[in-house]
Amino acid sequence: MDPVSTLPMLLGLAWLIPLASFTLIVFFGPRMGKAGSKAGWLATAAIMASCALSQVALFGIWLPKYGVPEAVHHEEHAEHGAGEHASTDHGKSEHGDDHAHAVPAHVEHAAAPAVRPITGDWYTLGKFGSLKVTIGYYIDSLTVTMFAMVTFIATCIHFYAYGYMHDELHEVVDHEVKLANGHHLHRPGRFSRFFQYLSLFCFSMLGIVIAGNIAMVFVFWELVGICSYFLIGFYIERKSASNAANKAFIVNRVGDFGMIIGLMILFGTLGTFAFGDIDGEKGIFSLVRTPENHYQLVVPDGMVKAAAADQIAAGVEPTAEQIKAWRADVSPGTPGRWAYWLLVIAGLGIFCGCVGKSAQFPLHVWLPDAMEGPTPVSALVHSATMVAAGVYLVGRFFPVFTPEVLLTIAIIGCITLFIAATIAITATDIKRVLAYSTVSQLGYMMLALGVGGWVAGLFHLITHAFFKSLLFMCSGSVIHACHTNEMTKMGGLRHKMPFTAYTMLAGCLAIMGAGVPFWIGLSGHYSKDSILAQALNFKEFNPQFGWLFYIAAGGAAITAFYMFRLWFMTFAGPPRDQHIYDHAHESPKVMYYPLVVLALFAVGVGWTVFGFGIQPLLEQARPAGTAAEATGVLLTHVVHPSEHNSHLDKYHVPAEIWAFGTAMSGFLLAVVFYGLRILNPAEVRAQFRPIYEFLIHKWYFDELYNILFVQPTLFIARRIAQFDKTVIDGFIDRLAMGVRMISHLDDLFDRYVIDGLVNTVSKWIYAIGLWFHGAETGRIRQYVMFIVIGTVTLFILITLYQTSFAGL
Amino acid sequence: MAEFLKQYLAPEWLAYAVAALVHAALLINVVAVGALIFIWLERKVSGRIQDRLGPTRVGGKFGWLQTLADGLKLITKEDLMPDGADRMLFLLAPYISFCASYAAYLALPFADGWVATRLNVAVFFIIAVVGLEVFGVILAGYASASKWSLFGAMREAAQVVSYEVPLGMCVVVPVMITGTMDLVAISQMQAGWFTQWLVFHDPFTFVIFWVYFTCATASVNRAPFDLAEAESELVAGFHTEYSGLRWSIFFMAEYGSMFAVSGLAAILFFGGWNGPLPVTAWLGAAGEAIGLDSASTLYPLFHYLGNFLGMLNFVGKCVFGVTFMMWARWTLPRLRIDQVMTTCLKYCTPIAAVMFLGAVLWTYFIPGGLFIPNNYWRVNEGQITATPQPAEKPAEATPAAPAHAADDGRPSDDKPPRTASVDSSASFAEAAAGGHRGSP
Amino acid sequence: MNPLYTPVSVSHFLVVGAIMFVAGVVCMATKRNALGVLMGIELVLNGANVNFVAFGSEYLRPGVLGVGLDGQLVALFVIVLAAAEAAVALAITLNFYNNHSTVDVDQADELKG
Amino acid sequence: MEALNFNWNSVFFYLFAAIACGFSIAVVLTSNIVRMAFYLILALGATAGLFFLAGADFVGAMQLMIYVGGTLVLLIFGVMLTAKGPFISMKTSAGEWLMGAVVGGSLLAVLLAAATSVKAWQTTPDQPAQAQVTATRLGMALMGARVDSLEQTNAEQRRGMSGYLLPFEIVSVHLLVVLIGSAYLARPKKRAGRRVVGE
Repeated sequence: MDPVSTLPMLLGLAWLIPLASFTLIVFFGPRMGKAGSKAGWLATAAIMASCALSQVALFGIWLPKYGVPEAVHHEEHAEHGAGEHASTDHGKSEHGDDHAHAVPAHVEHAAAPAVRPITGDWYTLGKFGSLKVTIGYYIDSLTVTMFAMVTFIATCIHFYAYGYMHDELHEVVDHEVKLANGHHLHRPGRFSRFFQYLSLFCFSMLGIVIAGNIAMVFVFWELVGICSYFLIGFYIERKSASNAANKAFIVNRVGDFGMIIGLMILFGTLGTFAFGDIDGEKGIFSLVRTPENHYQLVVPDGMVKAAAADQIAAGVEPTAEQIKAWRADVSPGTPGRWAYWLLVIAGLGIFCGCVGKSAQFPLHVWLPDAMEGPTPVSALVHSATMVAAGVYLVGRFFPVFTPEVLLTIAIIGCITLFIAATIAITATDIKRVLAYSTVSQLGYMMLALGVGGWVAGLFHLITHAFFKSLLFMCSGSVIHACHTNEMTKMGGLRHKMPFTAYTMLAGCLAIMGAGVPFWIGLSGHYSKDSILAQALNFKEFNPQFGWLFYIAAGGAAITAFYMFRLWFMTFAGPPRDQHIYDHAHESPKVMYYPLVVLALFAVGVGWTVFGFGIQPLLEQARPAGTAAEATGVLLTHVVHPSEHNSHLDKYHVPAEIWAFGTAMSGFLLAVVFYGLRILNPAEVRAQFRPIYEFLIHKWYFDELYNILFVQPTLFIARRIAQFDKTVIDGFIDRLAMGVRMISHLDDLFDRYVIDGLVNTVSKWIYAIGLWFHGAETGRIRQYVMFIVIGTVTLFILITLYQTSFAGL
Repeated sequence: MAEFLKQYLAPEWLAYAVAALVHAALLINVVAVGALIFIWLERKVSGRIQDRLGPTRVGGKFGWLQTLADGLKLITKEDLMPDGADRMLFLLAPYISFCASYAAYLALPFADGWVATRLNVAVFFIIAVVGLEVFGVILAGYASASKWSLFGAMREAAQVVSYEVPLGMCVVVPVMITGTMDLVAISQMQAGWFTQWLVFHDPFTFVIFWVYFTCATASVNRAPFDLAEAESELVAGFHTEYSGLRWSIFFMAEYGSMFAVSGLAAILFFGGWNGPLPVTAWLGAAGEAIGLDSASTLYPLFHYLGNFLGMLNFVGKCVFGVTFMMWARWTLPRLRIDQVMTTCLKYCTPIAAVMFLGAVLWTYFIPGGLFIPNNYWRVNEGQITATPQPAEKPAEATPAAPAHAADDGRPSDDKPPRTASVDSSASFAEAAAGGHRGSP
Repeated sequence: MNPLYTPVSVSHFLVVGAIMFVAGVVCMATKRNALGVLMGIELVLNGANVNFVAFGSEYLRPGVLGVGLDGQLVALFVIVLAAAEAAVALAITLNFYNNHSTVDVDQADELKG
Repeated sequence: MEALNFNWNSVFFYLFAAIACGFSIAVVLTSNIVRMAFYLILALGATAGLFFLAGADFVGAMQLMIYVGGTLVLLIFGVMLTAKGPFISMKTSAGEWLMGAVVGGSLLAVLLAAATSVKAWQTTPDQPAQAQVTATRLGMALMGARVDSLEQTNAEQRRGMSGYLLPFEIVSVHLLVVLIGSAYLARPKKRAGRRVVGE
């Protein structure tokens, strides 16, 4: 079975099945079974089918064909790392300028991509001149793994949701909605609609993953945004839910705005959307990193020409040498610099989209509010898949990012990490805590990618997807049981909900990165360690950015603290609200079976067994040339170390130790505060009141944005409305009055002048007529007389004419 | 006649005047004497028809002076005039009707050449003039200011006017057959045996003659159609108020027009002055046989005798026509006015029209007559329409015409072949006619 | 030059025609009796006919100059049509007489404007 | 003294002319409608004579037969039917006489001026004693064959001479139509008795 032909068909099918289920549910949803129950069954079946297909694609086709070149990878890596390290004498300047020239052969070999990605087009939507808008695919190991992960998690969540949403099957009384007349809202169940949105979301998420060109990515990016809007706003009647949905959508749109700019720059200069080379035409990656210069990131000719447009005479195609000369000269004000800046801005643009979607620092405010949606949504969309799309896109676009862009990604990731972690400490709503934890973990991923850890970032993405969805589902079953989100009302629930408790415990351990330092650990342990290792590696190369590593490490501690704070507040200790405790009950089987499965995965997904694991699989998908060391052109002092360095014991060991230390400290602190309740958090809260207030209000970001953006726009809107009302309406009213006045005048004029004139004329004519017909006496004899007189006069006239004028 | 007198009378116009007077006198005699005889004849015929003798005692053997007696009576009677009458019109009426009927004799040829004026449109002229007679009747009827006379006049007028239509149509047939309206020419064409007479030319003309005769009697107010002076209703019709001489003038007018109309019939249908047997031809032939050519002195005498014989023939036929009318008068009952009108419009006119059509087709398909066509028809087979046209200019004109035609390049063939050949009698008549152009 | 001796010329005929024409017109203009008007019309027509015949006659204007046969033919048609016209006019007059029991033309002024 | 022979043509022309003009003027002058009719008859008879003098025998005969014999008879009928009582002689006011005289006079003056002014019309060429002009050419012309056009030298005028067949047909149809029409017009109204003045 040749993968090149079967894989696209297989993954394409896996991708389209959710769409099919979506359309079926859309049209026949409510009529499927009693109140749409069969719709859930159909959606689950669809996602199971696509999950099966994805697993077949991964295990049945990809691994046997491409396997995992484990051995080759290791020894070459070690030798390469040492050699590389020795040669670099930290001479930043000389390093900067010679990076364009030939690089030692062995580096080049490593740079070559392990497996050539499968690219192609299924259907060409339209050809607008050189632009080909197509539905295409770009399949490499990353795509296949993402497919497997997303579909698997979606399947578990579908099972879970089938149970969780069962009260939507019948008439629902929504207590949180207070109608004008004071009653609660009574509305029919919307069971089928939920699964309809879920199918649509799976379809669009898989779309992003499999997309072969940016345009398609962008389309599904928006589709995913819409699905999150629908899902968040599932309980649309609730004011908070609709506000949250709007907020999510608008914030995403802000991010997308940046993304479009990046998109346009890429298209404008490179002339194509496609990632990979499709039937002869070069894709973006091969344009940016051409094999000739050893897959080093070089400003493509398109961008150079664009930058030097003013110097190119119209219609004259600049020669290759000229372009090379322009590119080389990077001094300020030259086309080369402009071209480089173009590439930087393109990268930043695309990253903006990811910031919006993955709720990074400036645009993270929407994710906590997105918890208004039902918990399966939060589990699937706002933890594992959608938010991960941003990280995935950064990973996909990694070859295009220049060192400067990577640095900004790292900084943004670090800031987000820190903010989210600190807020999570004080949050009391269980889903809010998890939301902030998601934001901070995303920050981790961005940090990893920013500092050059391509595999680390994506590995953390996948592991995080498993344990975060697990945590969300556990919180969902807790909420389902206690009918409240507030942890302050929970406590000691582990006796009532053993499965949920202990699977949640597994999740918490996983996210904390629990594990024996050098031997074995849960999935979080491996991914977090590789991130810290890469951060350390980066600190080595760029000491001035050491704070990145320290914050990352601090973040790990805080993560451990708030996770176990959560766990202990909900499951350990005496129940805070007896009533809730009494009613608490274990969720039905259909809900906690997925929890168990996911727990197992959360534990084991990180391991690399017999050469097979997530990390080696991702290693295959590393884009060509990104493994090599790169230094910035604008910020010459920034050097991105090769990721393989981080595997060196020089960085790997301290990273492990740091990770384990911070995790343990956080855990112990949580035990102290909430486990054994030795210290009383209230006192700490009292002592650090200002900090607490600052954190409980989520760093006042909402208020800040409200002040910065919402109020001004409202103010402007009011001013404009006011302006419109007074000035424009006024003007038009006056205009209308003027017109009325003119028409009145016109009427007067018409009635008196014109009619008058016409009437008088007709009167005269009538008078003349009267006078004339007097002559008509009716007596025939007089007529004869007139005839004769006529003839006589005629005779006389003619004779006169003949005689006098004509002249005899 | 005029040339003859010119030699004796100095002023030319005097000669012409005298000639005209002589013509007029002759014709007056014909009319006056005719009237006299006819009145007598009428009385005799009506008597005989009514199985009685009629006037016998007055003057001589058969009461032949009866008319004279009547005339004397009328002359001695007082000429009354009703006071309401329109004097002038009352007086003029009889003279108008007499003049009208008398004018008819202007163009009536009694013999070959013996015609007052040889009009080219003689037939047409006679019919027109006969039509005028109605004025006299109307004026008389009106002028005598009495209802009866007015009614009589109206009926008379209506009858005469309406009968002119069929009369005109019947006359057209012989004209169409002979191709000319000149009575003299028509009579000449019928020279020879009685089979030459037009009435025997073809069956249609035969019927046309009878229609002609009925219309003629109607147009002169005779017999079955004499509503004008129907004694039973209108006393004496339009001339009730007339008495004495004026009344007799009316009567002369009536008999005059009767004679004229039957004369026309005689010429058109019975060969005018040609008797049943071509006696004159024989005499002519005999004369030539014995060396009597036209140059000899006796020729005019013989010619004159021939014509006299012709005149006798003609007058005999006229008298026969008149007697036939009288005969019809005393046998057929009088018709009502509407019957008169219907006979005219519904019988005479349609029959005349059909017969006319028949005659036209006949002459077209069978140029010759019914019986033995005489040489004349054969000669003119081709040119039915061509009349014995006297060439514009005398003989010498013919040679000039072709020359004339030749020089201006006018194609000569499109000129209808002029029949130069005319028989001797035509040329003589034409010579005579040429001379009198001056007179009316 | 005693007129009786000199041959008659076309203008003599024209004079006669003119006189009759004018007489006809004056008759039409002055007679109050409808039939008087009709008679006026007849006179006018005859005046015209005289002119036509004069111009068309062989003797007065030989061949080239004259109107040739056309004159006589037109005269013929005038006569015929005059007959038709008289018939219609008479019918109208009689109708008028029946309706208004008067023949006075002046009374027929319903069409007064 | 040259041959004092009257030109008979002129003699009779003046005779007939005198009669025609005299009686037409008489028609104008008399107020009695019957007299007018009678004078008209005489006038038209005189014009027939004029036609004969002008060599138009056929037209003269037509005039006599149709015009005088037919039309005037109709006219007389009309006169008879309507000449009752006051209508016989209706006086026309002096003003109208004056008006008529003035207008008639001016028209006459104009026409006479026109008639006598043209030189070409005043002389009649003395032509040789011609043969009698027969009605044949007239008949042929009616049938559409202009025989006389053969002598016409001037090509232009010859083309102008056209046959009269079509007008002949038209006139005959016209006469039929007119006669039927007038007969219909003058048909005795059924309710003649109730005819009230002004109905």
